[in-house]
Amino acid sequence: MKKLLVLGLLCLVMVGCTKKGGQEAGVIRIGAAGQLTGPEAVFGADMLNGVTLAVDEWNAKGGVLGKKIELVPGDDQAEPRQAVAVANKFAAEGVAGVVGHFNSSCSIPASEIYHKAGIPQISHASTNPKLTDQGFDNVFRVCGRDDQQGKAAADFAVQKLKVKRVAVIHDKTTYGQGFAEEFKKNLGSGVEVLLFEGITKGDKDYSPVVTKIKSVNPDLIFFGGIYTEGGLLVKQYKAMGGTAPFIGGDGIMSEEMLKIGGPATEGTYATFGPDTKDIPSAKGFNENYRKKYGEPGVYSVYAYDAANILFQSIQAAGGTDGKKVLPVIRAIDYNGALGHIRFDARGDVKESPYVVWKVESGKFKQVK
Amino acid sequence: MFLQHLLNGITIGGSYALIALGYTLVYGVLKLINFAHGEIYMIGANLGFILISLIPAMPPFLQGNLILLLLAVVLVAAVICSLYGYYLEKICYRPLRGAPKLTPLISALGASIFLQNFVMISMGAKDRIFPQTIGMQAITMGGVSFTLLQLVIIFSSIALMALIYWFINRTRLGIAIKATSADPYMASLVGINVDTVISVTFMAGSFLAACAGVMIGLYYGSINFTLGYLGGIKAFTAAVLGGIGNVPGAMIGGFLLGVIEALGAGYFSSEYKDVYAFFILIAVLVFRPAGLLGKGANERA
Amino acid sequence: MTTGNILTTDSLSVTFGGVRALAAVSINVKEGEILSIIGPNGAGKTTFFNAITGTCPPTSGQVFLAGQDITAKSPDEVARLRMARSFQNLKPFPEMTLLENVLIGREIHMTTGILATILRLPAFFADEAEQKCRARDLLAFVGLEHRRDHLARNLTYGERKMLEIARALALEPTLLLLDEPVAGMNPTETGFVMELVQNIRRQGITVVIIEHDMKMVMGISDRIYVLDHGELIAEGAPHEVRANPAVIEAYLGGGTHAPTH
Amino acid sequence: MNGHNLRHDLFYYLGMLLICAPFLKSHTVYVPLLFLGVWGLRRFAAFAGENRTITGIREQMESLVMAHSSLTVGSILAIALLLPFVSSNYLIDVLTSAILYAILATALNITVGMTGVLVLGFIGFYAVGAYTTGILTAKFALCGFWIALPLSGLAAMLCGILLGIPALRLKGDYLAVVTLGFGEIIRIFLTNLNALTGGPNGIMGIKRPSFGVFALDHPRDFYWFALVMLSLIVLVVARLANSRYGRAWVAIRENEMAAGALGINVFRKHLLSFSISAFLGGIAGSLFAVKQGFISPDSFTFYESVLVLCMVVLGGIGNVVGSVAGALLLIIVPEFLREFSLYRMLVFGAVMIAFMVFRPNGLLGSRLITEEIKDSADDDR
Repeated sequence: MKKLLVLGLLCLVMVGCTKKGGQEAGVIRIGAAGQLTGPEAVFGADMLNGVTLAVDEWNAKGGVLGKKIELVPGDDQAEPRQAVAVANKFAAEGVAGVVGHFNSSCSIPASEIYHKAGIPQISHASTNPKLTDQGFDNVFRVCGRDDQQGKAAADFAVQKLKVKRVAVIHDKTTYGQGFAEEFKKNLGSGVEVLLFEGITKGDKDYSPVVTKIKSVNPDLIFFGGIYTEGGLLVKQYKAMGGTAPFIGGDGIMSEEMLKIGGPATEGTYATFGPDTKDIPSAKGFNENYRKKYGEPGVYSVYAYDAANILFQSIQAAGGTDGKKVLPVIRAIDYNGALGHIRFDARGDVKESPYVVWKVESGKFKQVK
Repeated sequence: MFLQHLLNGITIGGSYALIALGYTLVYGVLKLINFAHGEIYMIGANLGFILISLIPAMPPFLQGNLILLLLAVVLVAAVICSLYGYYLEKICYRPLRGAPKLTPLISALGASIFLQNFVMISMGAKDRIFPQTIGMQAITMGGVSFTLLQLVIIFSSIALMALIYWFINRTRLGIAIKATSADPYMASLVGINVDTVISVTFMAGSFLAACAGVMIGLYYGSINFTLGYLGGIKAFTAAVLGGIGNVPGAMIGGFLLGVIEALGAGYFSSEYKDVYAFFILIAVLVFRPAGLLGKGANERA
Repeated sequence: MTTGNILTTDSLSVTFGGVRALAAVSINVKEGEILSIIGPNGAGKTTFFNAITGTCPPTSGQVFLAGQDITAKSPDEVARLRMARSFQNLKPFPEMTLLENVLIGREIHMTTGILATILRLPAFFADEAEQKCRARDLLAFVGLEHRRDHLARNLTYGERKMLEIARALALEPTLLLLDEPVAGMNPTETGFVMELVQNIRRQGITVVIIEHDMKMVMGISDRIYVLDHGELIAEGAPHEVRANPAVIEAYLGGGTHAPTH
Repeated sequence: MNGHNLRHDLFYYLGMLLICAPFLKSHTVYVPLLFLGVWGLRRFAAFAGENRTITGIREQMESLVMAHSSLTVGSILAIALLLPFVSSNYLIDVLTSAILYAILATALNITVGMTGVLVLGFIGFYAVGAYTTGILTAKFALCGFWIALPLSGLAAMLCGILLGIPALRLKGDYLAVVTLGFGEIIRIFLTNLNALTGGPNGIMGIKRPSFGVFALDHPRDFYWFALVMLSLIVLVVARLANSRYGRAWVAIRENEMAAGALGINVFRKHLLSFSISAFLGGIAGSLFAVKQGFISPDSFTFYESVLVLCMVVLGGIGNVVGSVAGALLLIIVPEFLREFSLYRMLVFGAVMIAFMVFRPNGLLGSRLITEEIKDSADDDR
C-alpha cells in the first residue's frame, strides 16, 4: 500500500504530463493573471471582469483573426511563488498573451518566464519601476510608474498645496514603500519630512502611528499603500482630532476607501489616471461594465484596455507568434477607454498619465 | 502623548484580553492550545457585520433604540459563536482526546484554514465596512483624544471580564470548570461530566471572543476574513504573558500586551510593532515559562 | 565516605509547595547488596528515587554515588555515572521494537560520530553490530529474545517490566534502582523476577528495590529501609524489620499492605 | 445504527447548518454537501475499520511492496529522472517546486516527526537560507552559488542553534509558539532591513548555478539538480534515522523522562535534531532562491510553515518517505485543482481535520525504520 500509493501518485503525474498544452485550432488563448483568491481578491475580480468584457466584445464581433478568444484565468494569490507557477502554466498552455499580474512582486518574477517563452505581457496595475527597467522586450504596462506617480504627488503637494511639513507613511509593500520613497525624493529641499514610517498591512489598529503623526503636526500626510489601510488610517487620525489632509496614490482610489474611511476621507487627495468620464471613448466601457458587473473597480478599465491592445495587436500582426506581435504592440497607437496609449522603448506608456483627485462630498473628483 | 499611547493600548488590550480568556480557559481544562480560537473571533466580527446590516430591515420602533439594538447584535453574534465553539470542539478535538499532542494541534490548524476560507467564500474577500454607528467624534481632554466608542469598548470589556470571573467562581458550571482544570480525573470521580465542562468552556471562550470581534468591528469599522490570525496570535501571546491557564493572568496579559505594543510602536518604530509582541512572547517563555501570574514553572508540558 | 558504600544520602529532603515528601533521609547502600525500601503508599519511596536520580532535585541534603557528589546532576548525567533505574508506571518506548528499546540503553556506550553515521563508515557497522549483539544478550537474559523485533506497545504488562529491566541493564550500571518490579505480577512471574534480581547481583551490580510485595522483599533483600511520611523509621535485616514495632504501627495505621502477608 | 443515533446525528448536522446559515450565499450551496460528505466519510471509516477484507487487502499490498522495496525505489527514481522528457516546462516547474518542498518536509520531519518537537515557524530557516544565497550571490555578489549553498545551510543552522538554546528548554505547545514567533520575526526583519534584504522589494537577479561552463538554465536541468539534492538529503536523513541518533530522537519523542534516565542528554539531542533540520531547511531555501531568481518576504509567510507541516503530517509523522510523498501530493494535486482555486483551501482545511480524526498516522503510517510486525496483541493501542 505504502509505496503503491507513491507509485499511483507518479502515474497521476505522468497522465498529467501527457496532456500537453498548445493552441487548439480555432481558438486563441489569453491569460489573465492576478490574485483571484485571498484578501485582495477584489482586485483580481475587477481585472478579470475587465478582461472578460473585452473578450466578450471581440468574440461577439467574430473573434480575433476569425478565431474565438478563450480566456484562461490564473490565480497568483499575490504570492511570487504562485505567480511563477501561473506563468509557467501559461507558457505551457501556449497563451498568446497575458494581462497581469497585479502586484509588482508577482509581475517581476513572472515576466522572466514570459520573456523566455516570448509571450507578450501587459500589466494593468504593476507600477513598480523595476518591472520595465529589466529591459525585457515583451513587457508592457498600461498603468503608470511609481516614480512618475511619486513625482506627480510631490509636485502637487509642493506647487499646489504649498506644504512645508510632511509625514510619510507606507505599508511596507513593494508598491507602497517604492511609491513613498519616490514621493520623498521628489519633494525637494523646501519641504521637511517629519516622519517616514511603515505600518503593518492587515493590521487594524494604527493608533500608535496616528498618535505619532498628530504629535509632529504636519501640513500633509502622504500614504503609500492601498485603501484597506489608508481608510483606517484616515479614520483613526480624524477620530483622534487630526486635521491635516491625506494624499495617496492609485491604491487608495477606490469606493472602498470612502466606505472604510467614511466622512473622515473628505478632502483626501489621490494621484491616478484622468477621469474616464471625460474620455468619450470610455463611455461604452463604463456602460457595458455597469450592465454586467456593476460599478467598475479602478483597475477594471486598465485590464480592459490591456486586453484590447493585445487583441488588436494580434489582429494586426496576423498571428499569435510573439515575434510578430511584440513589434506591433510597441508601435501601437491605441485609442481606448483610457484615451491614447503609446509605449516607449521600455514598455511604459509615453505620457505620464497622472492627475490628482480629491474627495469632495463623499466622491473622488478630479482636481482641475 | 504618553497618556494617549496608554489609552490606545488599553482599548486594544481589552480585546486581546477577551480573546486571551478563551485560550486560557481551554488550556486550563484540556491542556491544549486551541489554535482555531482566533478564527472564532473573526467569525464573531463577521456575524456582527451581518447582523448590523440587518438593522435597516427591523421594525421602526426598534430602530430608534440604537443602544438596545447593538446590545442585541453582540448577544446574538456571541450565542451563535459559542455554538461554533461547541462544534469546533466536537468535530476537531473530541475524537482526538488522548491522542499525541501534535494531533489536535494540526486539526486545529485545519479548522483554522477551513473557517477562514469558509468566511472568505461566503462573505467575499474584500473588507466589509461596518456602518458608522455611535460616538465617532473626537473628545479631547487634557491633550488626550478619544471617542465615546472607545470608552464604551473599554468598559464593556471590563464588564465582560467581571462576568466571566463571576461565572467561574460563583456558578456551579464555573466551579466545575475550575475543578476540571485542576484535575480532570478527580473531577470525573466527584461526578462532574467532563465532556459537558469542556463543551461549556469552549462555548464561554467563544462567547467572549465574539464580543471582542463585534466590538473591534465597530471600533475600526472594517473587518475581513484574515482578522483571526493576527488577533489570535496576539491574544495567545497575552495569555502566555499572564500565565496560560490563569484567568486573571489572561486579563492582565491582554492589557499589558496592548500597552506594550502601543508604547513600542509609539516611541520606537511601528514597523516592528508585531515584533514586540513576539519578542515579549519568547522572552517570557524563556525566562518565566509559567507567565507573570503562573505557577509550577517547568512541569507544564 | 566509608569505602564499600556505593550510594550515600545525607539528610535528603524534598518539599512540594510546603508539603514535605522526604524529610532528612540518610541512607547508605553497600556495594553488592540487594537493598529494599518499603513503606505504605505515599511514604515517599518513588520521590526518593526521583531525588537521587536528579529527576526531581532535592530541596536540601546531598547524594553521593561512589563518593562523588551527584546532588545537582541531571538524570542523564546520573545515568552516565552508571546508576540505572526502572519506573513504577512503565515507560518503554511504545513505537520502537524491543531491540531498539534496549539499544537506547546502549547509547552511552556508542561512539560512532555523526559523519561516520552518514557516510556509513566501517566503524559504524562494527559499533552497530556489537551493540545489537549486547542488546540481544540482554533480551535473552530477561527472556524476551524471541520478541526482539516486536513493537514495545504490543507487549503484555509483565513483559514491559522485563523490558525495562533489560533496558536499564544495558547501561552496564553499577547500581540498579527498580521501582516496584513485580507489582501486578502473578506468583510465577514474581519468582522469575526474584531469580533475575539475584542473577543481576551475581554480576556485581548493586540493586535497590522499591516493592510492596513482601514475599519478594523478605525473600531476597539483604537489608531493608522503611519509609513513612517521608521519614526513615526503621532499618535492618528482614527479620529485624518485620519485628520492629514502629513498622507495624506504620502499616496498621495507614497502609493496605501489612509486612507479614 | 439505532434510532437514537440517527436522531442525534440529525440534530448535530442541523445545528451545524443553522450556525452556518448567516453566511450562506448562493455560491456556498456546497456547504451542506460537504457536511454530507463528512458524514459519509465517518460511516465509511467505521465500516472500513471493522471490515477485515479491506484491512486484509491493504496488508497484502503493503507486504508485496515491502518485499520488493529496492525495486520500487529504483523504479520511482527512474520515472522521476525520465519525467522531464515527457512533460512541459510548466510541469517541470511544478515538480521542481514539489521537490524543494519535499526537502523542506524531510528536514522538518526530523524535528516534528522523529524528535516530536513541533516547529511552527520552520519557514524562517528556509527564508534565512534563501536570503543568505540572495545576498551573497546577487545583492553584494560576494561569491558563487557553490559557496553560498553550504553557507546558507550554516546560516540557517546558526539561527536554529541561537533559537534552540533558549527555546528547546521549553516543552510542547510553548516551543511551538516560540518557533512561530521566530518565523514571524524573521519575516518582519526581512521586510524592514532594507539595506541588507531589499525590504519588501526583495532581491532580484539571483542566477542559476552552473557546473563549470554547463549552466543549469533550462528548467529540466535544474529539476535534475534538485532531484539529486533531494535524493542525497533523503539518503542522509534515512541513514541518520536508522542509527543511534535516530533512535535517540525517537526515544525522546516517545518518552523524554525515560530517555533521560537512560543517559540520553535530551537537550543536546534536541538541539542536534533542530540544527540539522535548520541546516537542511537553509539548503532548501538556497535552492529556492536560485530557482526563483527573485525572493521577497511574501514567499515566507506563516501559511508556508503550515503547508510544510501538513506535508509531514499527511505523509506520516516520522516517516522519511512519507514526507516526500506528502510534499508531492500537496504541491501537485492543488496544481491540478487550480480551476477550483476558491474551494481549494477550504477542502484543504477539511482534509487536515479528517486526516487527524480518521487517519492520524498519515498516508504511510509512522514507521518505516523497522517494519511493524502485526500479531495478536495489536489491538493494544
